[in-house]
Amino acid sequence: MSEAASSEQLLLRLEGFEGPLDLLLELARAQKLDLARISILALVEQYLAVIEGARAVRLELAADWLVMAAWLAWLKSRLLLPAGSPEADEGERAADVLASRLAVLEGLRAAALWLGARTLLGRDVFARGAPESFVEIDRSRFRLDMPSLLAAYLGALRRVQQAARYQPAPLTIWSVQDALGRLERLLGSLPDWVSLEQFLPEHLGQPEERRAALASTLLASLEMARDGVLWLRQEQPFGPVLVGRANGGTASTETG
Amino acid sequence: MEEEPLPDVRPAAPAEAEPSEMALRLAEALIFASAEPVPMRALGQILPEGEEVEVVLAALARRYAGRGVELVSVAGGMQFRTAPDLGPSLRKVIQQPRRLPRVAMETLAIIAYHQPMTRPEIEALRGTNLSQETLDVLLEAGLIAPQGRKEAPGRPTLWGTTSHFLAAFGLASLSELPRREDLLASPPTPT
Amino acid sequence: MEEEPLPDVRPAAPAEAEPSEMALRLAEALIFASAEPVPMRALGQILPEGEEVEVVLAALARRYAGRGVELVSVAGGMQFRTAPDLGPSLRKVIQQPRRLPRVAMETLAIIAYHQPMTRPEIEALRGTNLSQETLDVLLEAGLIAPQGRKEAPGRPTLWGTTSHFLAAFGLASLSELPRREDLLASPPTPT
Repeated sequence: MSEAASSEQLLLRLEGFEGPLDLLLELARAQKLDLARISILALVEQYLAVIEGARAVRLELAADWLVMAAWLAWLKSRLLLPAGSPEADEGERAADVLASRLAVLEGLRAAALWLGARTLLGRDVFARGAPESFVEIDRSRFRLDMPSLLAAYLGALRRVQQAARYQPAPLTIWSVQDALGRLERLLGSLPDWVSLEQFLPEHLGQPEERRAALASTLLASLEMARDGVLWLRQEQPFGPVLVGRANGGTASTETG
Repeated sequence: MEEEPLPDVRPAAPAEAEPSEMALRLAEALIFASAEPVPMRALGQILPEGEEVEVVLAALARRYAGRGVELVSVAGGMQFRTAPDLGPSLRKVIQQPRRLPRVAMETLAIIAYHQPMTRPEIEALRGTNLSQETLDVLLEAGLIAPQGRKEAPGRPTLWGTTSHFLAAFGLASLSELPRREDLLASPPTPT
Repeated sequence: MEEEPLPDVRPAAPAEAEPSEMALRLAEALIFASAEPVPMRALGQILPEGEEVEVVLAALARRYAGRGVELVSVAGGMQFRTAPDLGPSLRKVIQQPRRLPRVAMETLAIIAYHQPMTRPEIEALRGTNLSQETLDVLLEAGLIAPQGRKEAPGRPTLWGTTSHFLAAFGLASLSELPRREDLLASPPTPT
C-alpha cells in the first residue's frame, strides 16, 4: 500500500480520531516500529499530508488539528537542518518530547485495552440482582441532652419574664374610695382651712402615684362637698385647693 | 482439609434423574443475578435441551437447604432469599434520633423543675396554652407520667418526670439538675 | 433433619479450625444479600465471637468453587458473582449496562493511572478536548467521582476512580493495575 493511499484512507476516517495525537499514534503504529525508534520526521510528513488532504476536500477541522499541523511544520523545518546547529538541537529535543508523549498515550491505550479485556461486572459476570437490605432506620427516639433541656428551660423563663415586663408596673393606686375614707376620718380633726394635699396618704413613692392620689382625693372632696359635708375653696386658678369643714360636722356622724 | 466429607448425608435423590451440573449452575446464576423473580418459562429458555425445569429447581433447592440463603418460590417465579432465622442476627438498626420540638423540650424542662404540677400550672408558667399534642409526645417518649391528682376542684392530674427521663439525660436523680438559682445566676437586671 | 451430626468432624479441629455452620451461614447470607462488595469489617461484626473472618471466607469460597455463583475478593471486600463461563448465556437474558465507547475507556484509563487529576490535565495528556459527554458517561456509570479541588488558580475539580470502578473491573485495589511498561513490553502484534 502506498503512503499516499494510506493517507487517503486516514483522511476518510479523520473524524474517527480523538484528536491529533490519536492520529499521530495511529500513523506511528502504521510504521510497524517500536515507538522508541519511529521516525518522527516521517510521522510529521504523514500528518501534514493528511491535513493537506483534508484542506483539499474542505473538511472542517477543529482548531487543535491545525495548531498541531503548524507546530509539526515548525518541527519539520528544524529536523531538516544539518545536525549540530542550535536550531537543529531544538528540533531534536522537540521530537523527543513528541515521541515520549506518544509513548505515554500508547501506554494508556494499552491500559484501556487491558481494562476492557477484564472480566467485566455487568457484561461477563453479574452481581446479585435483587439485593436485600438488613438496615432498619429507627427514628422513634429523641436526641436528648442536658444543654438543650436547660436552654429550653431558660428560654421559657426568659420569655415569661419578657412578657411580664410589658405589663405596666403594678401601681399603688389610691382609689376614690380610699380617699373618701381618709377624708372622712381626718375631717374631724380639721382645725381650719387646709390644703387638699394634706389629705394625701403617706408613703407615696412614684410621682405618678402621687398625682393619681391627688386626683382621687379631689374627686372624693368634690363628692363630699356636693353632699355638703365639706367646703372647697380656691383663691386663684391653679392655686392650692383648700378644704374646710362644713357647718354642723355631719361627716363624722355619718361615717360613725 | 475435608471437603464435603459425608456423601451419605446428602441423599442422592433416588428415582428422579439428577440434572446436569451445567443446568444447575445456569439456573443458580440466573436466579442470583435477576432483579426480579425468575419465571419458570425464562428458566426453560436458558437451560440446556432436555433439562426439566422442575428437576433442576428441586436439586438447587436441596443444595441450598439449611444454608444461609434459600431458594424460594414467590409470585412470579423463583428467588434466592436470606434464611429467615438469620434476619435478627443480620439486622442492623440505625438509630436516627429526632430532635424534640422546642415546645415539648420547654414543657419537659418546666415539669422537671416544678413537678409535680398540673397542666393549668404548666400553662400559667409558660404563659401560653399547652397543646395535647405536646403532652402526647412527652408521654409517648416515656419522659413524663401522671403522678396522682391534685386535691383541688376537678382533681386535675399531676405530671412528673419518669425514671426514663433521668436515664435519657444521664441523671442519677432529680437533685442532679442544676439549681434554678445557678441557672439564673446573672438575671437580666431590669433597669 | 440432621444438625451438626458429627462432633468428631467439626470441633476439636486444631489450629486451622473449621468455622461453625452458623458463622458460614451468616457470612454467606450477608455477602449474598448485598449487590456491592461487603467489607471485611462488616463481616467481622456479624460473625459469632471467636470466628476468624479469613477462615470463614476460605471455607465459604470452597463451598462455592465451581458453582454457578462464586465468591470473589474485590474492591476491598467480598462479593458473590456469577461464574465467568456463564456470562455468554446470561447476557442473553440479563440486561446489561451500555458499553463504554473507546474514548470513555481511554479517559478512564488515564484517570485510573494519573488520579487525582483535573480535566485540563486529562486534555493535555490526550492532546485534545474532553467532551462533556465522555465525562458524563463515566460519571453516570459511577466509575469516576470528584475528589476535591486542586489548590491552583480557579480551584479546578480533581477526578479519581471510585470503588465501583474496582468492583466493575474485578480489581482488589488500584495497585492491581499493571504497570504500563509491562503492558507495552509485548506490544499488540500488528498482523
